[in-house]
Formats: sequence, structure tokens, C-alpha cells
Amino acid sequence: MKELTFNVKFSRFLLNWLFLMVVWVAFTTSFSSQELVVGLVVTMIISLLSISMFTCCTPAILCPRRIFFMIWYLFVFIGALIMSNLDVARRVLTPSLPINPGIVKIKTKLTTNFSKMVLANSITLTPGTLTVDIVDDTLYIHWIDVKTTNPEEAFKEIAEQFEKILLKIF
Amino acid sequence: MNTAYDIIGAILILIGSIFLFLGGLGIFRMPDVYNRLQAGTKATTLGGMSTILGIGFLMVEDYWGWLVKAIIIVIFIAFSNPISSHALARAMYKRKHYPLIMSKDENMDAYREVADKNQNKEETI
Amino acid sequence: MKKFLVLLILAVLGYYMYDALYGIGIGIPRFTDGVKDFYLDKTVSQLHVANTVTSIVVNFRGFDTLGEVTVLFLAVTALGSILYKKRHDVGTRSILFSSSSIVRSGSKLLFPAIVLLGAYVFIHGHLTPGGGFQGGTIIATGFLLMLLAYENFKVSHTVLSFVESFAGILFVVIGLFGFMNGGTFLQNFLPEGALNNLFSGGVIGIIYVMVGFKVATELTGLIYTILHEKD
Amino acid sequence: MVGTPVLLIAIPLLAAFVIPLVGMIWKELVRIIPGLVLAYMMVLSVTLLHYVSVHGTIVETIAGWSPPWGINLVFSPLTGLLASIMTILGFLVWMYSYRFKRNVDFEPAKKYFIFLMMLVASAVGMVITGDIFNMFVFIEIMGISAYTLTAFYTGRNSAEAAFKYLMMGGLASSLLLIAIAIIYSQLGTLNMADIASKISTMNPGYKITALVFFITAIGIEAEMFPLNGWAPDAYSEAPGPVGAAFAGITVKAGIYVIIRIVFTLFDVPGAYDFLLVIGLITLIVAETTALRQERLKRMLAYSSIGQMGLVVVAFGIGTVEGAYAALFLMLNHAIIKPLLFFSGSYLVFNSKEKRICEVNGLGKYMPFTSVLFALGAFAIVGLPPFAGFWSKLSVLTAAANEGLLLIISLILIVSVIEIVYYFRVVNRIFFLKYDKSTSVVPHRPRFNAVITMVTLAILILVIGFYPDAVTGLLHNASQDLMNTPEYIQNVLHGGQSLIR
Amino acid sequence: MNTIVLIFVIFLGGAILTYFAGMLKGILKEILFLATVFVPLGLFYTQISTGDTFNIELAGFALKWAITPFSYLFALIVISVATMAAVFAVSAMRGTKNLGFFYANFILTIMAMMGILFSRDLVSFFIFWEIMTWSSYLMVVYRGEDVQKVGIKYFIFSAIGAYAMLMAIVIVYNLTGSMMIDTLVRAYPAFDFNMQILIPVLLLIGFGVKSALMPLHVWAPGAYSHAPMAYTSVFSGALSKMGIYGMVIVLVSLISYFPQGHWFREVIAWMGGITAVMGTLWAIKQDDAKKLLAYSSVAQLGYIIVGVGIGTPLAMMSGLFLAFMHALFKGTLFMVVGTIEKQTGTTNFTEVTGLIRKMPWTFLAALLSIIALAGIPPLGGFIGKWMLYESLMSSEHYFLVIVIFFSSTAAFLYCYKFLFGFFLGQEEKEWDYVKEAPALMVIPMLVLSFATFVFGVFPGLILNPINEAMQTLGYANTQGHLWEMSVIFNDWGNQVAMQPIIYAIIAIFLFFLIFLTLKSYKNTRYVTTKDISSSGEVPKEHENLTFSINFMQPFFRAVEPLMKRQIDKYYNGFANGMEALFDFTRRIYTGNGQTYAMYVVIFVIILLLLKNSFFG
Amino acid sequence: MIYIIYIALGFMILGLFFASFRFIKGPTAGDRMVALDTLTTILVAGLVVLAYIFQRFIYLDVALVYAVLGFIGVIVIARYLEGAL
Amino acid sequence: MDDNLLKILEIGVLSTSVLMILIGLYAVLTKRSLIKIVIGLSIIDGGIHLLLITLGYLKRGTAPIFSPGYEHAADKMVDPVPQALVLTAIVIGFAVTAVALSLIIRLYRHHHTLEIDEIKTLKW
Ligand code: NA
Ligand code: NA
Repeated sequence: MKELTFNVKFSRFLLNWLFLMVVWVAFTTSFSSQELVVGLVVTMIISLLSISMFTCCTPAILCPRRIFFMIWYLFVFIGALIMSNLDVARRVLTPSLPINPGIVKIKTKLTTNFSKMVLANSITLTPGTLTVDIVDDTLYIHWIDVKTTNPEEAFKEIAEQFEKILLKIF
Repeated sequence: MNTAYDIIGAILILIGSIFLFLGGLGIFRMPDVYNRLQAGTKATTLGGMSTILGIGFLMVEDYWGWLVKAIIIVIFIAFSNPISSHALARAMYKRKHYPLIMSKDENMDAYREVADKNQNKEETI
Repeated sequence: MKKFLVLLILAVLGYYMYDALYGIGIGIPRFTDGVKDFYLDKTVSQLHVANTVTSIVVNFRGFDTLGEVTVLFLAVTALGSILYKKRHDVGTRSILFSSSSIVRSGSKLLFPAIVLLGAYVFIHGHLTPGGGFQGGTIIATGFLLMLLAYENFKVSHTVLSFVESFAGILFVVIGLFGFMNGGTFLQNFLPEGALNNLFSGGVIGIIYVMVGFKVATELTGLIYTILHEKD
Repeated sequence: MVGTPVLLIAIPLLAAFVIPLVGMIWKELVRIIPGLVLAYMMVLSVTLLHYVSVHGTIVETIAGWSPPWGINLVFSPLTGLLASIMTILGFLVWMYSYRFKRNVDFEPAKKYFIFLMMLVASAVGMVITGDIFNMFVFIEIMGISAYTLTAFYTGRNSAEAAFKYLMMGGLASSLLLIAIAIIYSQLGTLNMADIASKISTMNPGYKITALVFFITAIGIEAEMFPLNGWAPDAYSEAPGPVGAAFAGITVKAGIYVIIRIVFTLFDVPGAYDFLLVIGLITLIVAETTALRQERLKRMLAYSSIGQMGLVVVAFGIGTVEGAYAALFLMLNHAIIKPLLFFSGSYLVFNSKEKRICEVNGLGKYMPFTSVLFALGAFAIVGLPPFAGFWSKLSVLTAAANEGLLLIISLILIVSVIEIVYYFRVVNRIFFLKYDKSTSVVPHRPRFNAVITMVTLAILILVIGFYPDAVTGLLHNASQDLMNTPEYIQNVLHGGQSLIR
Repeated sequence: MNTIVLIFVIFLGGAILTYFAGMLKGILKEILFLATVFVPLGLFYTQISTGDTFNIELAGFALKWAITPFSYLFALIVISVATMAAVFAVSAMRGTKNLGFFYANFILTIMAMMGILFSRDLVSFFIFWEIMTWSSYLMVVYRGEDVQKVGIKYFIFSAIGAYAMLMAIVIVYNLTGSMMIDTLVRAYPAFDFNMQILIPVLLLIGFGVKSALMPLHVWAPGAYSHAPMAYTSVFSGALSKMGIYGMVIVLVSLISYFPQGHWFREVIAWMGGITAVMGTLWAIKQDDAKKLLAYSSVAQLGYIIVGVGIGTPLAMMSGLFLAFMHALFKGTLFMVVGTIEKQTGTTNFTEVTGLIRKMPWTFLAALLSIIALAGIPPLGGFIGKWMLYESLMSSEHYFLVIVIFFSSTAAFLYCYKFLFGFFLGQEEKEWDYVKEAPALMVIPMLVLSFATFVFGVFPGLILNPINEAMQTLGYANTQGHLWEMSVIFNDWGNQVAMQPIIYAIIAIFLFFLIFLTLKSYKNTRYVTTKDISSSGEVPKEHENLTFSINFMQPFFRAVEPLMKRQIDKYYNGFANGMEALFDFTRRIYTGNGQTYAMYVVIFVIILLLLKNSFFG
Repeated sequence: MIYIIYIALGFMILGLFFASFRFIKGPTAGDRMVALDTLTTILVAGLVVLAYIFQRFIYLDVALVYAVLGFIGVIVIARYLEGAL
Repeated sequence: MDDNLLKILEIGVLSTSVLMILIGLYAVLTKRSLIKIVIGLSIIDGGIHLLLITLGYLKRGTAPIFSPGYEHAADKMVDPVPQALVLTAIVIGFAVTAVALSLIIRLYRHHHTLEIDEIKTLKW
């Protein structure tokens, strides 16, 4: 792994700090000065200590365009979630259990580990599919009702809508 | 039934709890561990998120902290549950507990070709 | 045969235990002169600590907690002693499969948040249902997560040892400060502050933070030792 | 005043936390600091014991909450005496093992001394605490220290011994917790004096069930038959000085707890008779088992268990004289058995098996160690003019005063058995031919070990020739133990001269 | 400082000093040793009178040390034997290893015996008793040969005895609230019946062990013969008398006040009688002088117990007189054996013969002592035995008379064996190098053996103190009337009617014995003891056919049934059975943690099941 | 409003029941873990609902911590099943 | 109605805790694997902790935390003492379990088995 410059490190630290401070406020649900002061100190310490770890994104992620896509992604995701949950409900409640399970593989164009994780999680959370593993750019997906074993077709069925947006975010 | 918050909350809770139930039922009914993961943990994820958010909405007028904290929990669940499901599925596969395949298609288990390899390179932090 | 005998014996024991405990009366106020009412009263009126369990754990029965922290400390030390091997015997972790990149990325993302949650829990030990033990445990599980995700995740023994010792020392020293002004061991010597403020309860919050540090480092060390044990 | 009773606990804890830090700076401190702490504890407990025998019991509160609300420490003639014995012995064990593992790795040595110090501190804590749950905590500290010390040598079967110890200790703590739960559910308090003052109002059914769990739990720690299966293993697999510490310190704390519970906490007279019976069975089984041992330390272990049985018998007599005799026995056992362990482990120093037959003829090559072992053997079986005689005599007179002739005769018969196995060893050491083929190689004790053993020997002789050096303390302690109302008065209502 | 304390301080300090001085070379340690024995005993002899007391309180028990006329009598025994044995030991033990250990234990034994005699309370009595036991035990195992069994046996029996005694002591303490012997004696008649039996029985077990009373004697032969002979003379001469001392106190001071006491006395007396017979028979059988003397001691103590047990004034007097005499002559005889052992390296009759001309002084001492032992006039043994017969007759114990007479007669056999085996018989080249022992060894023997002679001729010298001692026990002053009862002597002391006649008889007898023996050697052809060319048998190569082997074969065929039942075997069987049993009990500890956990659960259940009966 | 909550609780308890059944039945360790994972999620939701019923905001912290610990617990077991411990 | 519920609760919780203790004991007494024995000990502890917590329970009680809105609710609060005790007991139990596991690792190194029947070199 290449050495990061101080600037990169510092910017990531600030991002980390900000992120944690938001989480802190959510935890404390309080804007009292005592809580904020303590929070600033604690989150600073933690972000300092975890600076080498928190490398999944850069402060660039905060640019408005990406945030917009994030929100859009959220809606797409929730829609998919609800639809496929209804699908699973149907399967579960059908006495004959209409399933045809199997594992298929798809390829993703995403490059960073973090974005691949988000994609995999999204696939997992949309019922009917479950990411079993990622090997480099290949995702192995357990599909409760396999419609095709062709990777490209499967990609279209399962991941395309998510990947499109994710490519824009990351 | 006083405010919109209450209504949203009630609906979310109701939907959520039904999915929680369905998740449990899915686990009960599905034939193998992968399908149980499919049906069970994910339905409960949605159900749990929905229920928790619903409570947050119900109480948000009392104290805004309820909603904030509910969201925090929901976000955590949204991130953690797929990971744990995935980890379980992978672990079961690595234990050579292969998934149930109903159809006769040869390609129904695409993972078998790479499963036994320790394919992840050492990745430092 | 043996199992049958054991079952028989356990049945008898179960009968007697149930008999001994049945009717012990739960859910109803029992004591007219028990200690709990005193605690519930004094935690508000004198210590200004919202969480009575915390005021009991850290103050009323703080001596227990000191012992408890010691137990944990000793367990960690014991692990080092029992599993001790000469340097050249110590190997790296032998792992069948590395974790998947999903788990890795997820852990990386969640780890700071989990540590922060732990810190939040022990910093607010006197206000919310939390405390040093709970917070410390959460932090340690954060480290556990990282250790599971990354085989080569290193935790500095020196740092752990330093934090752990320092927290322990501070606990005892704060206790000894209680002797100031004719007080007793572990007695509060700081202003109590206002109920439900972060800065309240005097030394109780500080001690619980120390406990949190101690528990976090100790459990982390414990996990680290066990995970790096090679057969 | 060099301190208050709480420092007996706080200082070792502080030191335990400090040692890893200072060990990074200068390794030798890892050995020295526990010694200094133990020395301080010794001085403090002896000073306080002197103070309380003049001014009366000290009740120290913690965190400023007076009993029954806060945890309190009771430093009375009884607890002070036991604490003094423990700290003195702890210091001696430290001295004996000062150069322990010196040339080996640093890490194990560090841990050894921390655990030794904590073993002593927790035993003292068990004795001086006035709170039943706090006692549980100290029992656990002692347990973990003891398990670890037992498993110290990686080369032996010590892990097996430690695991058995842990299994039994785990059961003990579980039973103890159940008992504490029952007590708390009925009385709403954990303070021992408070419990004692309220126990008469407790439903007898719950009371006796709680007592049963207490007795079983502490019976494990106090090595009562049939709960003592762990003990011989632990004693024999642990390093020699640790065996001495077990015999001299931990089991004493266990016995103390049992008597505190039976005498002070509960008002069940039948418990005395029960102690008498169980102590007698322990005594007989342990001594007869000791007779058939082939390994030296195991024999010493069973002997130790037997002695504890005798102590319990003496307490079971239920009179002040009985308590006096029992305390006398405890005191003597605390100085004699360590001497036997110390000298015994030198006798079988290089042996792997540590068989008794390996000591043949060592008297010629290790005269000093052998004579000390013989002195210990003479003293432990109660030969005059050594310390053990007076305690045995007082046990018998106490039993006679209650007309317990059968028990007297059983004790004496068992004493004959004891003589047989101890004198077999002494015979072997002095009067058989040294067998060069055994793995035992004569080994001169090191200077610190010599000092330790000589100190113990001198104590044995001093008490033997002038028992009145300690009888006053023992009398005070036994009266203190039997006087429950005064205990309650002191703790709850502020007896004389309290440190609050 | 109180002289009593001073004596013990000197003893104790001396013991410690000599222990360390033992490492020194040269005679300093020997001087120190002798001084530690002589000075306090001298102090005792000159400075202590029966009025002196010393009181101390120890561990809550009031202790009192004082001397009574009765204990004074035994102190005389201790003094005479101990001093002579000490002198003997200096020379006899020279060159041995662990000399300091020997000295220290020797002194401790003497101190303990004096302590027993000083003790007026049961605690110090017991303390000194135990010190005596362990110091003598250390002497028994001192030489380290084959001692594993002997030492343990001695100590176990001593412990059993001591603990029986201790049990009696604590019972007494409970009943009277005091440890004083006087208090016990005063309170005894008021005890209830069970205690009146239990206490003396327990005490007698304790004393019976030390005085080797059958069936508690089994330790004695081994212990007597394994200890260094310089010590055994004290062991058999003085230490065993401590048992007699205690027994007399019990029998006289306690049992006399007990309504059924005479049964007790009968039993004791009969046990003494049986001990005498069996001891004699076993003694005859021995081929080793040490063993022979050891069994002889057992037998002699039997006589003493008979006298003490019967307890009439005359019987008591005879018992005490015999005790004194036994101390003198048995002390001498053990020294003789010690001398022979030192000079020849063996104590077996079958190996050593014809020492008379090489060690004439030793022979003289042996001869005198043997005569005393056999009860031949005019030496002390005769007087004692005569009085014993007379007392038995007058108290109508005819069967006992027969028993004693049988035993005394049989004793001639081993007396002869001893004398003949060592000193008479053919001289062998093998032993040509043997020389007379050094003066320091010979003198104590001669002193003691001449003492037996003197006291035989002037028994009054001893009977006076005995008379005095018996008065403190509650007997009437017997001087004047009792001594006259004796038919042979109208008055004891220095005017004995038959003395000249006896002198004449003895002188002639001795003269002929010696003369004829010596003469017979001159006129005989020298053959080795292994040379059996005259007999026509064809012996195997290494068979030793000395006449002293199977000496009394026909006799033993006669008494075989009596000898067959060796008590030792019963004890061994018992011990082995116990060990086997205990081997079973230790299997409770199976080594499996689960079993132990099971014990815990079962323990809880039993307590819960029985909680009402335990704690109800 | 409270009736909706009770209905929701009823559903949850049913879910818990089925999941517990799977937990007990297995048959493999993986099945049990799947059931445990589900149970955890349902319980977290249940804890939040309880916080509402008892009207105590601070109980939400318990739910959060429980969620974290449950997640890590499942990861630990999963890694164990994989043979990585 | 309410009292009956309470009774059911009491019986249920007590039965559960006793059952846990018994199950743990069963494991300790019959399971041959050291790990299972340690798990048994932990189950026993769990049962006892449940029992302890139950003792502090109060009908319609709430957590003994005086958070905003609950500053004066002391009379409604459950007994905090058992909670504090259980907190301590849990930590201690955890520590002991950790030590037990390390001992098991040592035993496995030494004996290459976890069967308790095969680890009894020290006996009699
Ligand atoms: Na989950
Ligand atoms: Na436990």
C-alpha cells in the first residue's frame, strides 16, 4: 500500500471526525455544550486512532452531486426492497413453496472494495438474492428462484439498477 | 390517531411486525440454510427497520431524540444484517454445506469452482 | 446408565431448588428495611447520579467493582501466563479461509462507530443504562470484529498494557483521594453537578470511564491472546 | 498508624496495576514491588492487630457509606489475627520464591509475583470484608490467582490440576451466588452484620436452604470432604511455595468464611454438629489417604486437608475453647505446613515424579533441609515441645470439656496414622541409603530460602516453648468470633473507636 | 534462677551446643557432653531437695515442677545409669558419624526423664514423656541399618501409648479442671465408675508400652538392639523404668481408691508374669547378644510389674528394688555387648568365643551382672527376687510363684549362653587381635556391676530410700517390721546373718568356675569350632556347627506351642489390613473432575434431603 | 394506538416462536445461526417497541447495543464455522 | 388477573432459571468434552444471573434510572442491587470462563484430547 500524503491523511481524518461527530450527536441526542465538547474530544481521538483504517472514501464524497445520487439510490433501494419483500412473502405463504434455488455469478464494474460491499449488501437485502462471496469482480449470488444462469442476464436481473447509481457515487 | 407522525408510525409498525413474523415463518419453512437466510434474515431486516422507524415516528413529538436514535439503529441494521447473512452463507458453503439445487441445470452452483480456494489476498489496513 | 443416574439426581436437586425458591415472592415490594430504598434515595439526593445501578456499582459497592476490575485484569494476565510459550514458539494465526471483502469493508466502516458507541456507553454510564463494563465490552467487540476480518490486524501489547495499567492505577488513586478531608476510600471529593448532566456524580463518571478503558483494553488483550494461540 | 485496613487491599491492587508499567522500565521491580507490598501489608496488619487488641475492633467504611449501606471492612481481633498470619506468610513465600525462575523468562516471573500478591490480598480481603457479596468477589480473585498459580509450570500436569480446581471453584461460586440470592431476596441486605441481626426473622426453610448452599460452596474452598478432590492435585502440581501458600493462606480464608457464616450469620445450632461430623470425616479420609501416597507433595496435601478437617472439628465443638483451639491449629498449620512444603520441595527438587522413595538418605547430603523437614514433621504431628503440641492439646481439652470422648479417641487414632506416614518419610530421609539412580540430586537451598525456612522453624520453636506469645491473641480472637452481638453492635451501631 | 529451671536450661543448652560441637574434632565436644550430663545431675543430687518447686503458667495451663521422695528414687536410677553410660558412650562412640546428633539426643533423653520425674502436673509430664519418646526414637534409628520397620514400630507403639495417656489427661482436665497430678489423685475417688476405669486403663496403656508389658512389648527387642549400645543401657536401664514409675503412681494412687481395684492389680500382675515367662523364652532362643538382652529386659520388666502389680508393701518394695537392680545390671550388660561389638565387630554368640582372657575386666563386669540377673546370691538380683517370692507367697499368689520360678530357672539358660557364648569356650585365631576395651569403657561397667554387688550385700542402702518413697505413696513405714518378715534375714542392711556364709559359697563357686574353665583350655587340643572331624558327620561347606547354635533345641520342642503365636504377626496383619483398607479409601479421589463435581451435587442433595435432621 | 403496538408485539412473538423453533431444531449449526440472526433482529425491534411501551427513551440504547453485539456474535460464529478461529 | 399473570411470570422465570442451572449441571456432570463442561458452567451462571435479576423485579417497575421525566419515580423503580450484583457476577464469570478456556488450550497441547476421561493422570 502506498504511503498517503499528509494532506490526504488529514482530509480523511476530518471526514472521519465529522462522520463520527454526527454519529455522536445521534447517540447523545443532545446539543448541550458538555456533550458537544466531550463528543468533539472523543470523536477526535477515535478518528486519530482509526485514521489508517477509514480509507473507504475521501471528502469528495460530500460533493452535492454524489449526495443526490446517494438519496436517489436510497429510494431505488427501498423500492426494490419493498417489492422483493412482497415477493418473498408470497413465496413463504404459498403452501407449495415455489422456489428454484441456485448460485449464479455476475460481474461488476465497480472497483473499490467499499462500493462492491454496498452493491453486495443491496443485492443481499433485496430478497430472493443473497451474495455468497465476492472474488475480485465476480459476485456469487444465491438466488432463490433462478431465472437464468447466464452471468450477463443475471446481472441485468439482479444488480444493474444498483450498479448504475453506485458508479456515479463512487 | 392524532397527527401524521402517529399514522406513519402506526403503519410502519404494522408492516414491520408482519415482516418480522414472515421472516420467522420463512426460516421455519424454507428447506435449506441458504433459502432460510434469503427468506428469514432479510424479511426481518426490513421488518425490524420498519418497526423501529415507526416507533421513532410515534414518539418524535415527545422528543426528537426518539427518531434520531431509531434512525441510527436502522442504519446499523441496514449495514450489518446483509453482512452477517453473507458471512453465514459463505461460512456454510466453505464448510462444504452445498445449497439445495432443485433444477437439473449444470450451472446452478457457480460458486463451487472457487469455493475451496483461499482466494482473498492478505489485505492490510 | 450414568446419564440416567445424573438425571435422577438432578431431578431431586431441581425439586429442592424449586421448592426452596418457590414463593420467594417476586414482583412485590418485600423489604421494609432493605438497602435498596436508601440507594434510590441517595443516588438522586446526594450523588446526583441518574442511573442507580451505576451509583451502586461505582460508589455504594464500588469496592466490589474494584475487585471485579481486578478479576478481569487477573484473567488477562492469567491467560498470558497459562498460554505462555517461549518467543520462538509463537506463530501467526492459522486460518483456513480469509474473510470476504464484504466483511472487511463492512468492519472497516463499522469499527469507528462501534468504538464510538462504546465510548458513548461508558461516558454516559451514570445517565443511561450503560457503564464501563458495557462500553468496554462494546469496544472490545469492535476489536474482535477487526481481528476476525483482518488476520494481520495488530494490536500493540504495549499500548494495551499501558492503558490498562493506567486506568487501573487511576481507579485506585481516585479511591485513595477519597481519604482527603477525612473521608474514606472511594469517597467522592468532586462537586456532584446537576442530575442528568454529563458532568454529574463527581468521581463516579470518571471512575466508570476508567473502568471502561480498563475493560476495553483487557478484553481486547484477552481476545487477541486467544486468537493468536497456535496449537 | 501506617494505614487503615482498606490499604491492605488497595495497595496490592494498585501495585498489581503498576507492575506491568514499571516492568517495562526495570524488570527487577517486578519481583521487588510485590515483596515491598507484602512487607507493607505485613507491617500494617500486625500494627493494626496490635491497635485493635488495645482499642477494640476497627470498622472501616468505604465510599463514605456506613454499614449496612456501604461495604465495610471489619478489622477485629479475629480477622486481624488471620490477616496478620496471611500477610506474614505471604511475605515469607515471596522471600522463598524471590529468585524463582530468575534465569528463565521474564514474563512468567512477572505473572507469578502478581498472582502471589493478589492471592494474599484476596485472602485478606475475604477475611476482613463485612459484606457477603464483596466476599464473593474476593473469593473469585483468589480463585483466578490460585488457578493460574497452579497451572504455572507448563511442563507438568498442572493444567489438569488447575482445571479441576476451576471446575470445583466454578461450582462453588455458583452455589455461593444462589445462597446470596436467597439471603438477599429475604432480607434485602448484603451486609453480614445486618444479615446476622435480621436472620432470626427469616423463614426457616429459606434460611436452611441458604445455609446448605453456603456450606457446600465454602466447603469446596475449605477442602471439606467430599468436596476436596481438587485440592491434592492443586497442591502437588503447583510450585512448592504456592503449595505452601495454599496450605497457609487460601484454605485459611475458606475456613474463616465457613465459620463466619455458621457462627455469625446464621443462628442454626445444628450447624455446629454438622461441622463436627464433616470435619471428622474429612480428617479421617484425608489422613488415611495420605498414608498411602507415593508422592511427597501429594502426601503433604492430604495431610493439609486432614488438618483443616481437624480445624473444622474444633470449630464444630462450638465453644470458645473450641474456637481457640481451632485458631491455634490454624496458626500452627500456617507456619508448619509451609515449612514442610518449602523443605520438601527442596528434597525432591530435581525429581520429575517427586516420589517419597526418592528422598532416601538425603539427610546426609542435605542435612539442613532434612532437619527442617523433620522439625516440621515433628511439629505437625504434635510432638512437644514444638508448636503443634499446644494446639493439639487445646483441641483435645476443648473436646473433653464437651464430653466428646469418641471424637477425642478418633482424633488420637488419626494422629497415630499421621505419625506413621510422616515418620516413614523422616526415616527415609535420615536412615536409609541414598540411591544414586534416582533423579533427585542433592541441592543446596538458596540463601533466601534458608532465611525463610529458618524463620518458620524459629516460629515453631518459639511457639512450642513459649505458647503464651500467641495465646493472648488467640483468646481475643476466639472470643471475638463467638460474640455475635458485639460484632453486630460494632458494625451497625458503631462500637468503640471506629475509623469511619 | 531456680535450680530446677537451671538444670533444664543446662540440659537444653548443652543439647544444642553438643549438637553443633559434634562437628568439631578433638575432645572438646566430649568434655562438653560429659559436663552437660554431670553438671545438672550433680546439681540435682546436691542442690535439689523434695521441698523445691517451680511454678509456671503456659498456654493457660498451670505447670508445677517439684521432686517427691518417690520420684527421687527413680532419679537415682537415672543418675547412676546416665552418668556411667555417658562416660561409656564417650569412648564407645568415638569415631562415629553424627556424633553431635547422638550427644544431643542422649542429653535430651536424660533431660526428658528428669523432667518426667520433676513433673507434678500432667501437661509437663506429657511434654517430657514425648520428648523422651522422640529423642529415644532418634537414637533407635540413629545407626540407620534396617531401621525402617524398627523405628516406626517403636514410635507407633509409643504414640499409641502416649495418645492413650493424652486422652486420659484431657479427660482428667475436663473432670477436675486442673492438670495437677495431686488434684487427680484427690478427685479420683469421686469420679463416676466409667471414668474410674477408663482413666487408669488409658494411663496404663501409655506406661505399659514404655515398660514393654505384653502385649505392648513388640517394639522393645528391635529398638533395644538397634540403638547404640551406649544408649541402650540408658534405654533399657532407665527409660523403661519411667513406665514403671507411672504404673506405680496409677496403681497405688488411683486404683487403690477404686473398689474393684484389686482385679486390676491381678490382671496387671499376671500380665507381668506372662511377660516374664515369654520374654525369657524368647531370650533363650536368640543367637544375638543384643536381642537376647532385649528380650531379657522384657522379662525382667515383667518381674518388676508383677511386684508393682501385686502391690502389697513387700511386693511393691521388691518391684522397686528389682527396678533399681535391673537398671544397674542391664545397663552393664548392654555396655558389655557394646564393648564386644566395638572390639570384635559382632554381637553374635556363634561367631565370637573365648574372650575371657582377652577382655578379663569386661568379663568380670559381665559375670557380676549375669549373676545379679539370674538372681544368685549375694548380688542384688537375689534379694529382689527373694522378696518377690515371699510377697507372692504371703499374698497367696501361688500360681504366680510357679510362673516366676519357671521363668527364673529358665533364665539360667540364657545367662549361661551369654556368658559362655562370648567369654568361655574355645579361643579362635580369628579373634586373636581382640584387646581389652579402653579404660573409659571398662570403668563404668565395673562401677555399675560392683554397685549391684554392694547393694546385694547391703540392700539397706536402697531399701531405705524405697521405704521413704513408698511412704509418699501412702504406704506405712515398713522399716523394722516388714524387713523382719524375711525368713532368711532378720535384719537387712549391714548386719546380715548369712552374709559370711554366702560370701564363702560364692567365692568357692566362682573360683572353681573360673579355674576349671581356664584350666580346661590348657589341656585341650586346639580345634576350630568348625572342625567336626570327631563326629563323623559330613557337613556342608559353610555350615557353622558351633555348639551355641540350636543350643536348647530339646527345650524349645517342649515350649514350641507357647512360642508359636507371635503377637508381632497379629500386629503386622492388622497394620497390613489397615493399609489395604486405606488404599481403598483413597480411590474416592478418582482423578476425574466430573466425579468430583458429582460429589458436590450429591453432597448438596444429601444436605437438602437431611436438612431437617442436620439443621432442624 | 396501543392496540396496534399489541398487534405488532403479537406478530413479533409469532416470528420469535418460529425462529426459536428453527434454532432448536437446527439441524446444522448454520441453521441455528440463521435462526439466531433472525432472533436478534426481531429482538432489537422488540426492545424498541418495549421502550415505547414503557415510555423510556433510554431503553433505545439497549436496543442499539444489542444490535451491535448480535451482529458481531454472528460474525464470530460464522468465522468459527469457516474454520478461521 | 394481574396477580395471576405475576404468578405465572414468577413460576416461569424461576422454572427457567432452575432449568438452566440443571441443564448446566447436566453438561458438567455428563459431557465428556472439556469445552462442553465449561459451557455447562456458563449456563449455570446464566441461570443464576437470571434468578438474581428476577429477584429485583417489581410489578410495573421501571429501570432505576432517574432520567428526564423520571426524577421522582423512585417508588416505581425495580431493585437496582441485584442488577449491580449481576453485572459484577457476569464479568467475573466471563473472566473465569476465559481462564478455563486457556487451561483447555493448555490441556489440549499436552494431551491432544479434550476428553475428560482421558485427562486424569492425577489421582488417588
Ligand atoms: Na442481524
Ligand atoms: Na461461577
